Amino acid sequence: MLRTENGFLRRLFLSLLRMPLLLACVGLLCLPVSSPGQLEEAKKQPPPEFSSGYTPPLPSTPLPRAELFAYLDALILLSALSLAAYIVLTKRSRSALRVLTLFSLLYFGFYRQGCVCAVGAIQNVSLALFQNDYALPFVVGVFFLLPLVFALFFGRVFCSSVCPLGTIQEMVLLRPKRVPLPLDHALSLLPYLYLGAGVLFAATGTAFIICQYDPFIVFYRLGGNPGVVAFGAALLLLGTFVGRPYCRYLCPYGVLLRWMAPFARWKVKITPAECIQCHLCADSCPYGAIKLPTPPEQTEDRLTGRRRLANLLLLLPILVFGMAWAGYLSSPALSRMNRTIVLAERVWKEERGLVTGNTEASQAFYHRGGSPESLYREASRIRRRFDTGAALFGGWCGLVIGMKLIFLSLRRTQRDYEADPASCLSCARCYSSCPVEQERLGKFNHSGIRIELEPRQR
Amino acid sequence: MKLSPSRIDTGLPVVTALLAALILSLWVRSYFRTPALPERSFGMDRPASAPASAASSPASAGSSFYNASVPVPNLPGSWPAFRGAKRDNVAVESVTLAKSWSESGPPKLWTVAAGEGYAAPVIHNGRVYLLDYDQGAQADALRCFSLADGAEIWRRSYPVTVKRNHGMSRTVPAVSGNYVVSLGPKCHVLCAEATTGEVRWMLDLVRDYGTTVPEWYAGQCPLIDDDRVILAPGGKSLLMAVELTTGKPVWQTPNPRNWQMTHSSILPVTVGGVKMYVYCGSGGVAGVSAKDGSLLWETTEWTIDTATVPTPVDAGEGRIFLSGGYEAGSMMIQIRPDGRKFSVQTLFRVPPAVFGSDQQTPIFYQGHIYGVIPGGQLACLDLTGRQLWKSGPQHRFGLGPYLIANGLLYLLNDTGRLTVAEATPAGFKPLATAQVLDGHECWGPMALAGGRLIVRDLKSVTCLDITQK
Amino acid sequence: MPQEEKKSRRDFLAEGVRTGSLILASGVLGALAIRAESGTMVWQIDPDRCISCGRCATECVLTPSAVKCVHAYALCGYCKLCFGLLRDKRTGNTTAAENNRCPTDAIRRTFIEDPYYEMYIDETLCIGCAKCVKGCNAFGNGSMYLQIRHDRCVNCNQCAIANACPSEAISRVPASRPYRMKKTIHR
Amino acid sequence: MNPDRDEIHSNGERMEQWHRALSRVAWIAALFCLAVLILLMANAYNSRANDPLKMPRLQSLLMELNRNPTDDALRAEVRRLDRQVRSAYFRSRAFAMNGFYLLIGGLSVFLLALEGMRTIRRQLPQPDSALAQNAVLAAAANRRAVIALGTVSAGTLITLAVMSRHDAAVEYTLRPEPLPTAAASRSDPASPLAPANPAPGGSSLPAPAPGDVSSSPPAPAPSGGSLQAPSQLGSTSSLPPESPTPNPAPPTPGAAVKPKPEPTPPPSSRKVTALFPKAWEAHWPVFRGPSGVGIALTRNPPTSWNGAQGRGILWKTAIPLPGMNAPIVWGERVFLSGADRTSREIYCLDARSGRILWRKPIPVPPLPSTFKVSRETGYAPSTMVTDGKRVCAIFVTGEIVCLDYTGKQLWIRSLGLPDSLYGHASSLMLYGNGVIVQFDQGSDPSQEKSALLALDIATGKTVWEVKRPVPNSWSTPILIRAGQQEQIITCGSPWVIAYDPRNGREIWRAKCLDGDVAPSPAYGDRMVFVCNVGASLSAINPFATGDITETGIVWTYTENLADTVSPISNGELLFLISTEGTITCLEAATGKKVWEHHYDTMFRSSPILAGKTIYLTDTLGVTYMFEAGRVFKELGKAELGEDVGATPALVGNRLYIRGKKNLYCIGQ
Repeated sequence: MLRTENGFLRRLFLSLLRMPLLLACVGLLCLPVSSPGQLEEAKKQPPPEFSSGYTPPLPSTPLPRAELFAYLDALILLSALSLAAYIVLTKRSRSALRVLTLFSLLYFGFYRQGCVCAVGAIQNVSLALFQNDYALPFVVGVFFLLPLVFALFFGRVFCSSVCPLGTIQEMVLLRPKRVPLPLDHALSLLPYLYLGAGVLFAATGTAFIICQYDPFIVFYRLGGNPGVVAFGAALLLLGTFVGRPYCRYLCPYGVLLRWMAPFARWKVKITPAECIQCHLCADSCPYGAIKLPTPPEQTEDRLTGRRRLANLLLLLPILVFGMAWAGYLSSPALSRMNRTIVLAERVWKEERGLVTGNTEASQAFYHRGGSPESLYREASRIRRRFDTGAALFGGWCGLVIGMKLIFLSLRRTQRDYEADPASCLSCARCYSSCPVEQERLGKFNHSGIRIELEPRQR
Repeated sequence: MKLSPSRIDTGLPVVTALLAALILSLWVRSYFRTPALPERSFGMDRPASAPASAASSPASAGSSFYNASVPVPNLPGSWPAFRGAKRDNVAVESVTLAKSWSESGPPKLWTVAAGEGYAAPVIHNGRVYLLDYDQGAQADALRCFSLADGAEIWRRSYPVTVKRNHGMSRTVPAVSGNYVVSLGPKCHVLCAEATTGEVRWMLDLVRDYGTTVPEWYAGQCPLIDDDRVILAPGGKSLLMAVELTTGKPVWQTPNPRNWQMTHSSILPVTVGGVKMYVYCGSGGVAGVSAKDGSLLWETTEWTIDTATVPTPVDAGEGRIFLSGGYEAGSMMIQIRPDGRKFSVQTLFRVPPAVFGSDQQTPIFYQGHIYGVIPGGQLACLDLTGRQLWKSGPQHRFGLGPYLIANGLLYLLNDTGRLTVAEATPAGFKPLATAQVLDGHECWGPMALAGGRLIVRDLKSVTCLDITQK
Repeated sequence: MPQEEKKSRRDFLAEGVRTGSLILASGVLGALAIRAESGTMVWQIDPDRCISCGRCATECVLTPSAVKCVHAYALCGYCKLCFGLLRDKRTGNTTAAENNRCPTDAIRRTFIEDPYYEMYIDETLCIGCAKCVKGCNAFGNGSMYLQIRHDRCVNCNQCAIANACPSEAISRVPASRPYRMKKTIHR
Repeated sequence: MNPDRDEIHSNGERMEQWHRALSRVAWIAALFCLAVLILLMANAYNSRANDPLKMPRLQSLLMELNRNPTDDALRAEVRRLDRQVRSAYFRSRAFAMNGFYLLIGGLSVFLLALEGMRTIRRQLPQPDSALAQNAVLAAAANRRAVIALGTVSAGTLITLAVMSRHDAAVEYTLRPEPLPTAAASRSDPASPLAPANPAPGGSSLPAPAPGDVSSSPPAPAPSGGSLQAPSQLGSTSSLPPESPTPNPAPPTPGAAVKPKPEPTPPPSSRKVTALFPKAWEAHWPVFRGPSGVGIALTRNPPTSWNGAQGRGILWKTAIPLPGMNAPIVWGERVFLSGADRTSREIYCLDARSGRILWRKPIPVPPLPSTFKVSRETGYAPSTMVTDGKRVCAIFVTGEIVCLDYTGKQLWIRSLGLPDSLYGHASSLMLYGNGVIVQFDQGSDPSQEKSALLALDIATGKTVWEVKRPVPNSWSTPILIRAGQQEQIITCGSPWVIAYDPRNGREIWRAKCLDGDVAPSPAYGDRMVFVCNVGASLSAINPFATGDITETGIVWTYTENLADTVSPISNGELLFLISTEGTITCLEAATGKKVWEHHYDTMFRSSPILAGKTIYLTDTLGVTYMFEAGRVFKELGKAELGEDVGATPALVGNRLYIRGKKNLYCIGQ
């Protein structure tokens, strides 16, 4: 996948050329090599001679959480998702959803300490896809897959009340403010870029950046990196007036859900019946997910629009390949996130006297008797992966930006107030703003004006 | 019952506020009420009753073995004591030593099994002497082998209980004329006939001179100087000389500061025409007159908390080079005659990264000091305390022994790989290397006589032929 | 009824996408999960790689760290002068505060028989700083070493200590074998 | 007054009261949270001074104390400070934890109060009229914003790109394959590492003419006569399962496996096959079955039993004296030996009933008190051999004895007390009329104590004997046929040596083992596999002569090596079993790891392959059955209920397992 056919043939050719050399290397490697490890071994004392009948105790080995509980988690996830789908789509009750949100916050958040979550599972899946020595744990696969499957049928019900990252933000949303639309569109690119980077670094076995910079897990665990704590606190403060900033502008898993949700069999509908165009719901969504009807008059002629679209379509491949090239060129810098690369470069420099002294890592490397040659080989292998990966990442960035521009130039017509299934988080807030819904619930009292609508404060 | 409205909007906040204040105060109070942890002191981990030191009289209850049928070869060369005849670990061999070996290394002449430990042999008149510990019989055993084939000529043992504590035996006997003197792990001094193993005399330093057996048992190698045996018992006397023939004390140096016995051995050195014995005790370094044992000088600048193992090195012209492990590094002191006494001056002190030695005693050779420093690399130091070179991370020797013969450095590493290198301040120049022992902890010093190099690992002693064929 | 037709076409398309993605996703994940030992993975330290740098005490998301010192008694030399317990620079060989290496007094020793002492590690006090490990490795048998204790570890998807470890000593191991105990067979 | 209105009024009033109350509660909760937060921060700040890992004051006091070790006041101060630091540390930890919980509680109250306030003062939706704006202008603004962010991200990438190439350290990747000794080995044809020119016929391995043994380095001339080849060779079609091996995969750089030096596979006639007479196929006459590598020829082996419940157990017979040797079977007779310090015995059992047909004490002189064997070896560790008429046994003390099937002693001879660390434990092998004894002893190979002997099974006379340059070992040799060349493969430290079984002439040797060697070799398709802990698992190409250390080792593998258990191969795959319980499946051709599985137990007895199932018994007597395939699949597990140290025998549809005390026959 990452290994190109061309590179493979070249290496095969080179290895054929070097056959005599390889033979020599094999011979060399067979010679006994005394490594510091063996010296360490030599220092060990034989056991003491006890005469008092003393027998050494065994060190205790407390076991990790039993695997059974992991399956239980998966089961609870399934139930929570089903319940959320039922509440959002059938019961249409915001208060019931809040109870579920609270449960998820307590269970997946505080009790299970936010791990394993579907968001981080993206990286486990990428790692398992690209590194043969990592096997995807079954339950992680389930956590990754289930919300996506539910999104395919019921929309983003996972976001509504199950995701531990979402629920904590849901809790702190006090006075939602509307994010200016241009800013919203620009920022909504970030999750795509974050997803690309997350997959790149996971697939190269470098880091799980999505988990590393998970801003809310520090609250569930009551501790963590101070920088991340500050980031999380800032996001929560922001979240008191901007609805779910992480979910909307960072969450990489949201991207996948965004792709699934439009195909959902059952979607969130603001009104239970016919839209009466009362536009009462227009401002009810704190997440900007309600699409408004297209205004009837258009000030731009069709030709200008089409020309722009054509230009953008032409620009797209240029953007993709240009960014891919930039990505490829920046792969050395990106690859320095990988510890093996950093170590290899350090050792390389140390061996050539370009730097003085050792780092702790290079010292540890010498201590365990590592061979620089094999380290370079390993680092080169990772670098080749990074070259391909970074090019793909750059291309992906270009594609995302280009596609976003194209979508913004498409002319769509819409008549009703509808929830955009891709960005709707199924929070059920809009329901109570709809008079048709109120009528369905029997809350219109024709004898007097008594409308109980979802409270709003300004 | 309905709550009165006026009570709700004041009552609820007041109750909440009171509750909050209560919780806050309880929480803050908990900080000041947490009991402090107990102070760390000692004594709790001591044995309930100190083990009664078995004041045995080993000389009476010894056993011996003498096999007169073993031919004693007439082989040249002698390595009569710890660090050789001149106690400098430098040998001048009349034979040519090989500078390169075949793949299998220098030929092995013989191997004999020994009790666990690091005790090394001495060589004299075709015989090899070793103070071994016989685990089966629970006894110290002074053994004599033929240098030609390792056949055991005699053995003299006396019962001592020693439990494995980083090996059991660790001292080198001394041989002079027809006497061989050994110091056992629990500070028993034995003097025996060199040819037959007949006991001449025995001393129990713990019983007779108040010695405290050091941690991991005694490591001091006795010194024979003419007709005297010089010992450093610590305890009642810092140093003492006894007659080689009888074991009767000749002089004893008082030990007012109660310095304890260390693993270090005594260095004879002559400064300003005065012969003296230099010893690293637990509390410092002292020099005593060889004539009457009077204290000539002392310094408390050099102490190592855990264990002082390397012996002082005579670096010529009144310079004494001290080194040690456990982060001690090295120190050079200068002894000068100062009236009837001597003055001590520190010339330099270097950290272990520059020079230090955990276990083996460094070698002073042609104006430079060679030794394996912590981390296992061989290093060369000049007399100003400057490190000239290190052998590099590829060449590590651990805690193994080393000696110099005919300008060649022989280094044994922990796992029994022998390396020969040039002893030159110009740099580390390895010539050949070979695995000569299979065991581990090859820490016992080596002995070399007539091109026969005796090396040992934890459980066996092997004789190698390192001559040029 | 073009409107209706369009709608049903869209529904059909959605149905197709749903089925397709379901099959694809379950296929890929099934293939990934079918590999041997695809059970839960947990983090563990390889004691042979550990250089006792002390980051385990500070980098773990938990305070105190989930890493504790484990004592392999079968490897221990039972030294009285235990360098895991006592400082290099001491004034005497007692276990009092000025000689004790452990910053939290987590190591205790009990007398067994002359000359052997047993070292015991109180995990409620241990903070995983590796000071004793360093001492035991430098001068002793290396019977003390760090392990991630799974009664404390929250098993982060990405271990923060693994990220910070300079010797790459921390890696995922199957939860069925959650420790990397030092070999205790003397050869 | 309208009571209804009044009620509404008072209702509204009450709501207002509640609103006020909640607002105040929210304020209080906020203040509470603030107070907790401030205290927590103060605690965090304060505890930095009491970090037990950083105690500058204590450190300086300690240094001072080291300078003045007699200063008792200083000592007391150190102790006091140490106690203070530790106490403060644990106190502030507890304080912080409680504080976090209080903070969460306070926040919950705050949020609940706000929620309550919001519920009381509901408001009508107030849609923003500004929303309906010009769609075209809006889209343009959106595009501009997206372009801005796109520019930023592209700029970041380009900055990274510009930065990253200006660094010398990336150079190491410009040479994908390091060339360590290129110049040296090319320019110096005399160097031992310089490879020989590829021989014609596709093989690049140096292949001196057969018979040119004298030119190969140390090939000690065997003494004595020669053995006759077995009259009729067993058909090798059934073992090992042959698979059309595809071209071996090209080497992947960075893998733990060394690349195969031969890019083209050898001609298909170059196969390694088993070497044994056809008559052996229905029996189990030597250690690890007719082939000597643990491959059973049976088609329907037992798959489930339970020793404690007696399920599936045909019979169980107590064996009077202990022994670690495995049973051997010929027809309806089962033979094994037992011994303790004073006596040695050979037993013949009836395979149908388990009855001991005869037991023959072997007269031996008393042992010198210095002679010791390890408990795990015992006094009868070596498995016997039989040729259908006679049985031979060797004991740990070096006595080798031959009996006929009635128990009559035909001959006995002693090879001398072996100088062996754990006692002689290598099992016997049989080639034609020759009993092959790998008698390795001594710790120093230069003493030339070790030897390989062939004894005439009829008389006990030495047919040939060859000295071996290895110290004591405990591995049993195997017999193979490499192409047309018959070979005895022996493992020692460090040499693996192949001998001609007819005359003991050395064929090839390779230096690839180390330590105390106990596992036997295995073979598969085109290679011989040897391993030991401390060295590596090496695949050796046996189609060669001379010292092939540098040319004949095709690949090596170094993880989870075996120190007792012999590896087993079905030709395509190789299974490596470590004592500690890890089973590794490797591709035989390339040495690539296919899978690895760990059992939490210890293995000492060697595996048996029957059909596609590998039988592996652990020291507790549990036999694990798993598939010899590319995916680990456990096929079953059966308990014997008794500790087991010996390798089982599997012949016909019966499995014989020797427990610590009893011999079990398992079958239908």
